[in-house]
Amino acid sequence: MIQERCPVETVEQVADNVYVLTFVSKSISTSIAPGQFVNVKTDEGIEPLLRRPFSVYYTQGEGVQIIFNVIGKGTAVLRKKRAGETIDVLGPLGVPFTLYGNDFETAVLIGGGLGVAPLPMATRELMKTGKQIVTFLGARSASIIVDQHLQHVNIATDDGSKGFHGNAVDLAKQILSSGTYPRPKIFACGPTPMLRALQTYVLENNILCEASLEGPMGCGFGICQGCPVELVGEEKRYALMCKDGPTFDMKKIKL
Amino acid sequence: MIQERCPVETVEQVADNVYVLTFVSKSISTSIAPGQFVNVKTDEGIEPLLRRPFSVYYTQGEGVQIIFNVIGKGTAVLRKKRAGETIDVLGPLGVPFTLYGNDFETAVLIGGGLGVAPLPMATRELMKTGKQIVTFLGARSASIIVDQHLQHVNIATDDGSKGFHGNAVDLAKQILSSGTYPRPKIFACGPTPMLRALQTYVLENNILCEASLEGPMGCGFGICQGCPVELVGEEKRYALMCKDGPTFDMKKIKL
Amino acid sequence: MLRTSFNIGSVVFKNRVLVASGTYGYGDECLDLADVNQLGGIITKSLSLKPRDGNPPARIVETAGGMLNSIGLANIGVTRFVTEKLPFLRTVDAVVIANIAASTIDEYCAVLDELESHEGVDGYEINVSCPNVKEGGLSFGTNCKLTEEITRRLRSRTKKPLILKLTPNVTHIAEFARAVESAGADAVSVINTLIGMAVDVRTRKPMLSTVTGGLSGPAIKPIALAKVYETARAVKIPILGIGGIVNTNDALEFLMVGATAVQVGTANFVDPAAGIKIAEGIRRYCEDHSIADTGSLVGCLDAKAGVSVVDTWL
Amino acid sequence: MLRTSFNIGSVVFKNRVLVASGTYGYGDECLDLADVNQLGGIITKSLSLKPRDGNPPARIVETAGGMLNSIGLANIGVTRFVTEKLPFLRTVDAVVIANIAASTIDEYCAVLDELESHEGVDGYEINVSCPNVKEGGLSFGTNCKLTEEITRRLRSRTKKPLILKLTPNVTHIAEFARAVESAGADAVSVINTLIGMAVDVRTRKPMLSTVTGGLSGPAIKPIALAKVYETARAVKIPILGIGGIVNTNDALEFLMVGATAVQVGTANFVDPAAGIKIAEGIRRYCEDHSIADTGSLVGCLDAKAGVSVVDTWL
Ligand SMILES: Cc1cc2nc3c(=O)[nH]c(=O)nc-3n(C[C@H](O)[C@H](O)[C@H](O)COP(=O)(O)OP(=O)(O)OC[C@H]3O[C@@H](n4cnc5c(N)ncnc54)[C@H](O)[C@@H]3O)c2cc1C
Ligand SMILES: Cc1cc2nc3c(=O)[nH]c(=O)nc-3n(C[C@H](O)[C@H](O)[C@H](O)COP(=O)(O)OP(=O)(O)OC[C@H]3O[C@@H](n4cnc5c(N)ncnc54)[C@H](O)[C@@H]3O)c2cc1C
Ligand SMILES: Cc1cc2nc3c(=O)[nH]c(=O)nc-3n(C[C@H](O)[C@H](O)[C@H](O)COP(=O)(O)O)c2cc1C
Ligand SMILES: Cc1cc2nc3c(=O)[nH]c(=O)nc-3n(C[C@H](O)[C@H](O)[C@H](O)COP(=O)(O)O)c2cc1C
Ligand code: FES
Ligand code: FES
Repeated sequence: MIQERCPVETVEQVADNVYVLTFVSKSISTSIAPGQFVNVKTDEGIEPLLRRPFSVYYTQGEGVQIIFNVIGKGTAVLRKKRAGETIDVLGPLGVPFTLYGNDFETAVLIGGGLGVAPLPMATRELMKTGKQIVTFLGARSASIIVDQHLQHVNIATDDGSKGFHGNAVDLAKQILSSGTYPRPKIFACGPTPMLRALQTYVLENNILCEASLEGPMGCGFGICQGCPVELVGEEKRYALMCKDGPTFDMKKIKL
Repeated sequence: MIQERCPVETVEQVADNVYVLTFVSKSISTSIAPGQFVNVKTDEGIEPLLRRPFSVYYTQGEGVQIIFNVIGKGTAVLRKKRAGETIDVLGPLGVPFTLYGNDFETAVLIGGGLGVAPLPMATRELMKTGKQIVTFLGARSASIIVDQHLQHVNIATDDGSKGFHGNAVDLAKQILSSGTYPRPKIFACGPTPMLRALQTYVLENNILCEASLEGPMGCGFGICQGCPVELVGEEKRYALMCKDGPTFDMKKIKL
Repeated sequence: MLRTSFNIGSVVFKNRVLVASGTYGYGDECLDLADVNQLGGIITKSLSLKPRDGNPPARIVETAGGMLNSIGLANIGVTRFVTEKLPFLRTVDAVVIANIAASTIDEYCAVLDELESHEGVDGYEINVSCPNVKEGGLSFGTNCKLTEEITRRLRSRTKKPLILKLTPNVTHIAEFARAVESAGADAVSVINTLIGMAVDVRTRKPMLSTVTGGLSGPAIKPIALAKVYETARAVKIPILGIGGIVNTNDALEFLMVGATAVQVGTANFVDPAAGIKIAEGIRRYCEDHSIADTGSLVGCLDAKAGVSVVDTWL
Repeated sequence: MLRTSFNIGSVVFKNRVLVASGTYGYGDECLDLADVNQLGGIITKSLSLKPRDGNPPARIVETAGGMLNSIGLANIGVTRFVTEKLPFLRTVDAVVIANIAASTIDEYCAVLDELESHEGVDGYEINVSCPNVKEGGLSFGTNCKLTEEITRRLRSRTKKPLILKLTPNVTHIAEFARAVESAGADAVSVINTLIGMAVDVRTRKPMLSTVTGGLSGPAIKPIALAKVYETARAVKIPILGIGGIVNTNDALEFLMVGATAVQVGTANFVDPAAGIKIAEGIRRYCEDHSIADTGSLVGCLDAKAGVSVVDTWL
C-alpha cells in the first residue's frame, strides 16, 4: 500500500454519464491485482472530505484506469480533471479475486451497471490461466453499457434496449443452466439487490462465487472500522470491506 | 442590484500573484460606478461558503474585470476559472466614490497594494470631468505593481525596487506639500494601516478624502449586519461597509 | 392539487419554508433579488426594547462549511421597527413573525406588549440565547426554569402564535422543549447557532471581536437534524427546523425527522432567493412522488432503531 | 535548539501531536504509510473488557466538511489487545495511551487493572461517552457526578497519567473539567464527537444504522476551539485539543487557545501521515518565528475581550 500524487493523463466519456480516468503510477500499475481498489482524494481541501474508493478498471503500461458514474461531489470533481493535474491515490487496497486454482474450469464474470469495473482486469488475468470465460453485463439501458476488454459478452438491459430483456443474473442463470459451461466459478460485482439475487442462486445450486462489494468507507485501509460486512457461520460478526474484502466468498457473507 | 450567472471570458496574470478576471455582464458593466463592488460566488457548493467581494477594476463593452491576489480559498478557485465557465455575481453593490462637484480641482488617487483595484474606473470617470489627476501607487515591491488605465502615476515601493523608497502616503504627502496640485481631493484604497496614516494626514491638513474600505462581509447587501464601520460624531455608532460604503468620507469614520 | 400550507395556532403559512431571524433583515433589504411573497414566512431580526449598536468588528468569519457570527443583535429597536418596518411588512403576503430578544424577562414582555399594540405582526419567536443580566449574564436559554418562565409570562400576554427558539448549547434540548410546551408555547424553533470560535494565527487574536460567536451553515446541519429529531420525540407542538439548510434535499431531511417547517438562514447571504427555490423544490419533490400534502413528509423518517439520541457509544 | 516536548505527569511526549482514539486503530495498521515513531503519542481505539462487534452498517456517512460515525466501539477487547497489540506498541518510540470505554464503573476499573498488570501502556484516556447501563443507558459523560466518580475510582488504581476525554454534548464543559481535575485527573481531552445525524432522502431512512452518530472533522473545529477555550479558563491541568484538525494552522489555533497538545482524528483517514506533517509544521512555524519552546504557544491567544464563552448574544 502506497500513497502517491499521480498525474492525470486523460478523462474520457465512454458511455452515458460514464467516464474513464487514466492516471500515471508505475508502482500501482505494476502491483494491482484484479478486484483490488484504489482510494482517491478527488480534490484538495475538505470538500469532499474523504477519499473515494474505485476499483481499478484497467492498466496499460504505467497508466491506471478507473471508471465512474458521475453521482455526487467526488465524481463531479474527477470528471473535470485535466491532463497534468494530479490526484492523491492510495493503493493497491483490499483482497483481489481468487482467479487461480483447480476448483473451477469456467470463469463466469457478472457485472451490474458499473459493477463491470473490476472485470476487464480479471479477464486479462484469467486469459493467462487458459480457463474458459463467459461474461454477463446488466444495465438499465444500452446507453450505459461498457463492454471493452472482456470475453464472450452477453448483455441484459432492464428496458430491453439491447440483448436480453431483464437483468444479468437471470440471463446468467438461463445460460448456465444449459450446462454448456463446466465447473463454473462466478466473479460478480454490482448493486446489492443484484448480488442478493445472485447469492440465492449460487447457494441453492452450490456454485462457487466471489462478489466485490461496495459501501461507505472512511479510510479504506482498516483504521476506522467504518465498513462492516456481516459474516455467516464465523466466530466474529463482521469483516471489514476494505481489508477483508471488497471481494468475498458468497457463502461467507450476509448481504 | 442584480444576481446573475456570468460567463468568464479570461483570467490573465498581470503581476506577481496578481490576476485579472474578465466576465461578461451587460447589466453590470453598464450600471457599475467607480468604487462600487460585486459579490462573487467563486464556486458552486459550500467551499468557500460565502461570496467574495471584489471592486470592479475596469469595464470594456459588456466585459467586467476584477483584479485579485491569490490569498485563499476563493481566489484560488477564481484563478483556475477557464473561459466559458460561469460565476454567480451579485452587483453593483455599495456607494461609489463622489467624483463630481466643485469642492476640488485635483483628484489625487492613492492605491496601496491591490488597493489600486477601484482606481482605473475612477480615472476614466474623472477624465470626463476634465479635472486634474495624479496617482500614487504603493507596493511591497516592483513585481506587484499594476499601473494600467491610470494617469500621472507616481510609484512607491517598500523595498525601493521601483520609484520612491517608502510608502505611497509619504510620497503623496511630499508631492502634495509642494502645492503644485490645487484644491485636491484624495480617493484612496489600500490596507488599513495605510489608510490610518492617510487619515491622520488629511485630518491634520483638512484635505477632502474618500477611502474605500475592506473587511469581512457576510452578505454584501445589508441583511447580515456583519460589516460594521465605526463612525465618529454620528448618532449611530456603526455604519455598514457594504451598504453605507465601502467608500467613506475619512472625516466620518474611525479606522 | 398539492397542499403546501400548514398552521401554527390559527395562523396559516402558505408553505413550509421561512427565512430565519437575523438572516433576512426586516424583509425589505433585497426585494429586487427575491419576492418575499413566495415565502411561507419572514422572521425579523431579533428586536430589543432599545436599539442596539451591536458588537465591534470583526463580526463574521467563515469556517469549514459554515460561518461564525457575533453581530451582538444589532437592531433598530422595537419602536423604530413599528414605525419604519411594519408598514411594509403589512403589505407582504407571507406570515410575519417578530423575533424578540431581551436581557430581562420584563424586557421580553415590554417588547411583546409594544408589538401587540400594533397591526402587522402575526406571531412571535423568542430568542432566549441572550445574557440574563439578573443572573450575571448567564444565558436564559441554557436555564430550563427561566426559559419556561419566559414562555409562561409571554403566553399570558398574547393569543398569537408564540414560538420559543431553543439553543443547541445544552445537554438535553428535549427537556427545554417539554418545559416550553407545558408553559404554553405553540411551537419551538430548533436550532439557534452553536457556540464556536476561530483564531487568526498570524495575529494570534480571535477572528471575532467577542472571541466566541455563533456557528451556522451546512457544517451544523447534522447536529441540527439530531436536535430536531430529539425534540420531535419529546413534544407534540410543531417544530421549525433550522440549521445549515441550503437546498431542497436539506429541507426534506428536516421535515422527515419531524420538523413541521424549516427556516433558511445563512444560505440567504449567498442567495436571497434560496428559501423560495427550496419551497419550489419541495413542491416538485411532492409532485414527482405523487404526495398530496407536504404535511405527509413531516416525521416520515423510517427509523426502526429507536435508540436514544444522546446516549450512543461515541 | 527548539524544544518540542511536554509532560503529563512524569510521561514525556516528544512533540505536541497525538493521533486520536478510534482514528488510528492500534497503531500497527498503516506502518507503510506513516512512521508512528515521529508522533508525540498514539491513543488506541477504545478498549472494552470484552471484544465488541460494533454496530451494523452503515457506520459512516460524509457530511459538509465532516463525517458522522457510529462504529459502536468495535474493538478486540483488552485481553486480545494485551496479547496481540501491546508487543508491537512496546517497540514504538512514542507515548502509548490506552483509551478505555465501558458501560459500568467497575468495568472501567477492570480494563484499567488488566492494562496495569502489563508493560507497555504509558497512560490512560477515559472515554466517558458511553451508555451507562445502571442509569438505563444515559451517557456517563453527560453526568458530572458520574464522570467525577469514574475519575476518582480510576485515580486510586494507577499512578500513570489519567486523561479524561470529555464530551462536548453538555451545557458547560468547564464544570466537567473542574470536576475531573478535583478528582485527580492529570489532563482532559476536549472534545469527543458531537451528536449528529443525516437522512437519505431517497430511502427516507437514516444514513446510519443507529440513526444518530458522532460528528467529526473540520466542520466541528470552531465548536471544539470554543470548548477548549472554555476549559482552559476553568482548569490548570493540561488539555489535549481535538476536533477538525487537518493542518498545522488548525493545530496552532488549538495551542493558542490553551491546548497543551493536540490530537488528530478524522484527518488520518485521508492522510495517515497528517499528524506527522503537523508536528513538522509546528516545528517550522516555531523556527520561522524564532520560538524556542513550542510550550510558549500554549494559551498565547491575545484576547482582550474576556467575555464568557457560553453567554454572548446569539
Ligand atoms: C470497494 C469500492 C469500489 C468502488 N468502485 C467504484 C467504481 O469502480 N466506480 C464508481 O463509480 N464507483 C465506485 N465505488 C463507489 C465510489 O466510491 C463512490 O461512492 C461513488 O463514485 C459516488 O461518489 P461521489 O463522491 O460522486 O458521490 P457522493 O457525493 O459520495 O454521494 C452523493 C450521493 O449519492 C449517494 N451515493 C453514493 N454512492 C452511491 C452509489 N454507488 N450509487 C448510488 N448512490 C450513491 C450518496 O449516498 C449521496 O447521497 C466503489 C466503492 C467501493 C467501496
Ligand atoms: C468591498 C471590498 C472590495 C474588495 N476588493 C478586492 C479586490 O478588488 N481584489 C482582491 O483581491 N480582494 C478584494 N477584497 C477582498 C476579497 O473579498 C477577499 O477577502 C480576498 O480576495 C481573499 O479571499 P480568499 O477567499 O482568497 O481568501 P480567504 O480564504 O477568504 O482567506 C484566507 C486567509 O487570508 C486572510 N485574508 C482574507 N482577506 C485578506 C486580505 N485582504 N489580506 C490578507 N489576508 C486576508 C483570511 O483571514 C484567511 O485567514 C475586497 C473586499 C471588500 C470587502
Ligand atoms: C449573521 C447571523 C445573524 C443572526 N441573528 C439572529 C438573531 O438576531 N436572532 C436569532 O434568533 N437568531 C439569529 N441567527 C441564527 C439564525 O436564525 C439560525 O438559527 C442559525 O443561523 C442556524 O441556521 P443556518 O445554519 O441556516 O444559518 C443569526 C444567524 C446569523 C448567521
Ligand atoms: C471513525 C471514528 C471512530 C472514533 N472512535 C473513537 C473511540 O473509539 N474512542 C474515543 O474516545 N473517540 C473516538 N472517536 C473520536 C475521535 O477520537 C475524536 O475525538 C473526534 O473524531 C474529533 O476529532 P476529529 O475531528 O479530528 O476527528 C472516533 C472518531 C471517528 C471519526
Ligand atoms: S473503511 Fe476504514 S476500516 Fe474499512
Ligand atoms: S455584509 Fe452583510 S450587512 Fe454588510
